[in-house]
Amino acid sequence: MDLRYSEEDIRFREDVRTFFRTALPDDIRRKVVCGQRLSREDVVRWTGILHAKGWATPGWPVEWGGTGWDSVKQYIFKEELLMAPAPEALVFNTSMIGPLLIAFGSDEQKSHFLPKIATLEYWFCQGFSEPESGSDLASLRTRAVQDGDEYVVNGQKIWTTMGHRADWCFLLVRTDPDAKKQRGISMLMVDMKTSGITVKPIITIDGYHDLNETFFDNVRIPAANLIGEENKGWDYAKYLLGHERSAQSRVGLSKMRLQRARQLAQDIACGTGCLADDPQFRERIALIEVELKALEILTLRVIADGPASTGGASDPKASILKLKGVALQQAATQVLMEVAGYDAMEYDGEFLKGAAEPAGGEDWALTIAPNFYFARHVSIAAGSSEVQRNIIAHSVLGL
Amino acid sequence: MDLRYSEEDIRFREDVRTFFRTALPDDIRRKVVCGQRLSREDVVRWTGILHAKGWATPGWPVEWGGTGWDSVKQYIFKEELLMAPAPEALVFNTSMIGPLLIAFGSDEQKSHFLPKIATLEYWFCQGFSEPESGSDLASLRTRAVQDGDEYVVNGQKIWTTMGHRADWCFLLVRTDPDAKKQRGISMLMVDMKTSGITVKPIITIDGYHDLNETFFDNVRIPAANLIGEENKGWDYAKYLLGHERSAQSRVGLSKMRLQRARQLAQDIACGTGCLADDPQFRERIALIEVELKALEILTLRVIADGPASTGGASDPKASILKLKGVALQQAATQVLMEVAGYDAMEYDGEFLKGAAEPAGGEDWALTIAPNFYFARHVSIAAGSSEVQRNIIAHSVLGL
Amino acid sequence: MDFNLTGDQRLLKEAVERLLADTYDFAQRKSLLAEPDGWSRTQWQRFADMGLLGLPFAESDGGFAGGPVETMIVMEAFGNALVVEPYLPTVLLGGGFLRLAGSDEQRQRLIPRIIDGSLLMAFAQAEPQSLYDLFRVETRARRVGGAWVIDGHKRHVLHGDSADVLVVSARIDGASNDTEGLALFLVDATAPGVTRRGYRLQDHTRAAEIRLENVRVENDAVLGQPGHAFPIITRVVDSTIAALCCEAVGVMANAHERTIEYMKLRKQFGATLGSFQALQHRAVDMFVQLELARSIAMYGVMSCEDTDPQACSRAVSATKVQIGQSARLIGQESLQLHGGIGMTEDYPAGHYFRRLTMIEMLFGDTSYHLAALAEAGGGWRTGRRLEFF
Amino acid sequence: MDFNLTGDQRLLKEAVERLLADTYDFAQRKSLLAEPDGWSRTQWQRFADMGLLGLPFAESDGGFAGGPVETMIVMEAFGNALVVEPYLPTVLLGGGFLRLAGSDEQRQRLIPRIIDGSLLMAFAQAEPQSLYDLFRVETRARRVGGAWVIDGHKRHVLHGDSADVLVVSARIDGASNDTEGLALFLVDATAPGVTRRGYRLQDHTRAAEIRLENVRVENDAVLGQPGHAFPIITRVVDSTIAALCCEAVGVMANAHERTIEYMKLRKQFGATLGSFQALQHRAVDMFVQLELARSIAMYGVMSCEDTDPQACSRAVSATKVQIGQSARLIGQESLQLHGGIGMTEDYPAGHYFRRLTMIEMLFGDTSYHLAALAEAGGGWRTGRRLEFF
Repeated sequence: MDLRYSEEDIRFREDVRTFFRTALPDDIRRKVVCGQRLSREDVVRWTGILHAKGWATPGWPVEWGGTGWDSVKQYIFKEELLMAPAPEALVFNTSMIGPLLIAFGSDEQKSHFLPKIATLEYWFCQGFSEPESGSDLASLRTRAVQDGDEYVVNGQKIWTTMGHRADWCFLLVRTDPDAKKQRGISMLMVDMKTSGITVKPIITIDGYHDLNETFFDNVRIPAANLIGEENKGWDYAKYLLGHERSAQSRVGLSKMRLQRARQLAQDIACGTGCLADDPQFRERIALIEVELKALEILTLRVIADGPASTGGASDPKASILKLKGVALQQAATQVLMEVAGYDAMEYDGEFLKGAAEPAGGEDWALTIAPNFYFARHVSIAAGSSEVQRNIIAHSVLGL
Repeated sequence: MDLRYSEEDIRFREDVRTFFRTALPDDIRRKVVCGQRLSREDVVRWTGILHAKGWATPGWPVEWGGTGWDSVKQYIFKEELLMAPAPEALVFNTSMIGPLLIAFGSDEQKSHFLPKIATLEYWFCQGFSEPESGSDLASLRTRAVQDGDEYVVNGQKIWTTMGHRADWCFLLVRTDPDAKKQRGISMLMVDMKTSGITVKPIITIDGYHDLNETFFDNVRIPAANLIGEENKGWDYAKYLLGHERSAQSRVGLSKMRLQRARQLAQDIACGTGCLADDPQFRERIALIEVELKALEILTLRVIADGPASTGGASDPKASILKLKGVALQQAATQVLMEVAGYDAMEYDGEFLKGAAEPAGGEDWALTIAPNFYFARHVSIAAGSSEVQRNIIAHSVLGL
Repeated sequence: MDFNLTGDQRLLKEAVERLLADTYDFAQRKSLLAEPDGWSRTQWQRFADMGLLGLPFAESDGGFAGGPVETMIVMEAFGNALVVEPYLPTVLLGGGFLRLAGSDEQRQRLIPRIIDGSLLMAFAQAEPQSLYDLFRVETRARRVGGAWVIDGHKRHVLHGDSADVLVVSARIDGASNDTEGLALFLVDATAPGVTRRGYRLQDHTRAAEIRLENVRVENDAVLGQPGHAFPIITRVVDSTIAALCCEAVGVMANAHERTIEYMKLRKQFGATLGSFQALQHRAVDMFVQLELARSIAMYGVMSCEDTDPQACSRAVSATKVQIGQSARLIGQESLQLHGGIGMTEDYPAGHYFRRLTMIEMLFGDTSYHLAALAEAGGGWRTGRRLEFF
Repeated sequence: MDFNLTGDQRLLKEAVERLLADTYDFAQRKSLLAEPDGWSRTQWQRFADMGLLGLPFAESDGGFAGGPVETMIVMEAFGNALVVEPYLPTVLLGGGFLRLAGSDEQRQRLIPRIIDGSLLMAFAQAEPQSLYDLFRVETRARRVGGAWVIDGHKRHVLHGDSADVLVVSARIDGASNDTEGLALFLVDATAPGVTRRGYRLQDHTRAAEIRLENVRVENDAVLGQPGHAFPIITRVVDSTIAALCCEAVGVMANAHERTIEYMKLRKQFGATLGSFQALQHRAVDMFVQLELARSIAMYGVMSCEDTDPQACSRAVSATKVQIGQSARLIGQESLQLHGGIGMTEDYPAGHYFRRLTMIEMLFGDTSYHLAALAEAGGGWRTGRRLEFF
């Protein structure tokens, strides 16, 4: 047992840090620091820079453009990225459809899609949830009926993140309505320009448009876009939900937020000094940092443990990483709220969406409340905390 | 709406306070202050003093020795008693079997038992729980079979508080094994000297002997000792569990503990001053005091609301008082632990049981850990916090 | 000790609730938000017609002599419907300053116009990077001839964009964190030198950033005794906090009720959410927090009648702390139990959550008031009132 | 970065666990507690025979050169079985002082006797009303001729009643809360002027109150450099805290496992406790806390090798805070989920709870270490180690 990073890891971290410092465009960095949303163009530009360096898809196999880094290096990369802070990779491309095609896609699918997925030439969105199936994902009803070498899809998806920006969608459909709930589900990829697809915005409580409802009205999808085997879609979905669980703790993100809170608090008057020097404020931060430290070690333990890092069977214990990780992400946004105080109250939709200058408020404060609001979703999406608890109770504790 | 006490209430509080200051024997007060357990003799002596004043059973009807105080006065009395601090009345006598007989007992039972219950000439214990029926009280199995004008009782009770001190026991027995769970239960009173009763001590984690197992082996109980009607015992038990719910918040007890913590903390070095002046320590206390204040008002609201104070149907909302009250009682014992630190670690069984002087430890600190340990039981006994939550979910929220 | 409403108070409660039920459901509210001011002048007039705008004023000032309980009733109902009109800045803050410190002339000039709905007020207090201390004022007022000239930068002035008259706190003496040396001025919002930038807040209420440059006001604009305004500011803000906490109770009650209703309807895994015990117990914890909040709000409101200002401030801090705790739990659990739908702008849950978050901040967040309580000491007095410290 | 045990470490783990499984189940433990010392000399000899008492010492001192991971393995196993023998005071504290500050002569004289089980040690540090500051020492040592004379009052000396040699901290200079001016002395527990009052602690371990009156020791009793002992005390206590946190992990793991087992067996309302979702979710929260505790204990242990003593202290404080949080939740929930049975002396749950409560206090409770962290600042360094502050 040795919790030290190797000399090689330390050098690697330095390299990564230097790269983020030099290669990340200032305008993008400022948006991330301020918590502004990025445009599609921002994300594509940054992905292009990473891709040129060979770092756009670190976790993929080398033959498909991966880096060959071990799991500790991948963790270091992600941490440095979050703390730079640089934009996170588009999870639907890099962590979901990419690894899924690598594992289950046909050769044709791999060679056509993977390069375009890596560069965001194809921006993917995910079509899983439906209005009646939230945490109970397997109760989905969107139907796909085979008609010649096409599937005809009818139904509705919801919470389609960036559906309005996306070029493609991977979605779960019911191909065998007579099979039991989890069976009879298949996974398809669909070009979002296909006729019959309607994307309708959902504005969230932060005032932003990330999410959508997506309607499928007799949408014809080539059978060649079926991923893997028909009626095996649930297995692929479970594979995805288990994949890169370790990344869901996002310790680096919470670290970065707390560092920012501490830094901002130096300019806030409190007592005879500043908020950053207030012992109670410092205790509140320290308490979160202690838990983050424990979670960091736990994350590394899970990474080190198993094939989870390389995309194998999912470790149910890793549900803890999601459960605790999101709680700490939320706690960190709460601390930022405390620092910003009244300055967080102003709503400036344009600045939130990426405007260079705020209408008049404090640029450092304007996104704090929206991000605090939006952070409530992390304990709901991608397997709610209640579902994670159910998983642990059943799979780990045997209750 | 007016949350002020009336002039009369204020005078009443003064009278009560003066009485406790002058009438409570020093040796008993010191035991209560130090958190030592009282002997049977202590409790009987103090009850005698209260009885002489006419205050031993404030909540009973005047004709049976009650005071005729309204619910606010009763609350003031209880609060002053807890903060004096004076010994609490024996709940089994004053709040349980007494009110139960008043409501459902025969005239003979009332005239024979009530005076003896009031003075503790008959010390009652409660025989409800059984090894297999904890929170699920209605699943009890102790059997009573009528034989002439007697019941023959066989079975086992557990958690019989002070069973080894008690003269009498009121117990739930199954008189109709074929009836549904909650039906077929009756309530009997039994003289603890009756042949066939064995009381076996249970030592709790504070090192003290409060609790017992009580075995009934062909115990013959006169049918005249049946309370109310046969097979209506469950109704009476529910009546009891709902009775004086407001008292279960025990705000005065928590207030007294926090006051003591603050006082003791003045002698504990911390930083360059004392613990009592440490801002973080003060915040921890203040946070509990805020909740106590809210609970105090809520308690008074429930008292004022309804017939609960006079023994009518129970207000399911009053379950909150138990739920939150015990949580704050436990929180206050935790604060005392923090104050005592190492001084709480020593175990001195004799001092805990009432010895005049400790073996060598600090008299103010020696009972803090045992009382902290024992306080864990308040969220388990008399309807666990889980049961209270179930009650509120079903009866109040309609879930 | 009496927790009941009087007959008149019950009538008031029913009237306000009926008005809001008729005119202020979630869909109606959405269209009110779309009006030019971001709130509704029509609605404001309805409040005036019902007498709500005159509620706390003395009869001699043309008001209805309502006490804190009447304000509690109105604020709780407003919270329940998420009313966005400027009741708090105009009636409670502006009106509060006039009631407590206004001269006969000032009261006679302004209060009748508040009551009839034609005058809006706001309290220009907070300044950049100042968090919540009420004494931390750098806006300066200086004597020039027989008048005063004010310079300063005020932020987050609630409904400052639509206000006609501003109550401005300014320093005439002392350092920026002295409690002495403060004064209050009635400033015409359109006076030369006043510039305003209005904006929407996260919860769809409004505020303004206000700059004062060489703003000249006459002697009759001074509220109370110049240099000694801090106790008045504290007193008015304390009562306003207590009233705001009542609004919070209304918000929480609604959020809780909506959540329970949703749990009874929404099915997952073949059963209603409400049938899952883990969720039941969390709904119970929300309910407990609601009842604690409701209890302490009564306490906070009634404590504002205390003659000892420190006792009042402590009781208000305690109230704000409990409300903050309850609001956090209820707001967050309400969203969590709703799942995704609660995160959307078109659904009420998120609006209630946002209002609760803003209320937790207004006039000092939980940490701020807890620190104030800790500093004040602690312990219990038991006299006539249910006193705290 | 490697979370695996070496082959030797796995063998050690298996050996300790087997020994305890054979000799230290709950019933056996009860009879060990009934032995005259309140613990078992026989058991102590078994630990000696297995080499556990020599684990952390250098081979040159006759030990087995085990590192912090070996100590972690032993302490976690001890926690799991609630071992009450004086390993911590003798091997970790006493042994730690000898390792860090002992002269060749002191090491050669004492360490072999620790290793063979014939010498018990204790650290006499805490004083009345002193809470947890290690520098708060009023015991005085003064130079008399070529020797030292010590006067003072020590309390809560873990296993001080059975110790043969005490490490006594005393002040030779400075005020009672200076970090400078401290010295450490090896004092024969039966020396003239030493009086001891032994007693049982709440968790069935032992301690003593020790008074020193004109206790004379020679120069060779001085550990390290007189007047500059504080860094050594800190270092040894920090390593001991880290080891204690590993013990806590063992205690928690056992408490959690017992609770899950009980939930699978115990029926209420016609179903096992484990089938109630509300209880399932609470069992999960216990498990989360357990895994966080296990993770940070590894971190605390490995950080003790840090060459920067401040970095080590901070890491240890962080570890103690997380362990304290986890211990509180797991201990309390374990009792609550057991119901009444957990409250009884004859059932294991309450013993685990009590040990956790004592561990939370030892060498500083959660509040104490959290305040230390807050004072130290915060933030993250990322270098070779997973550093904290």
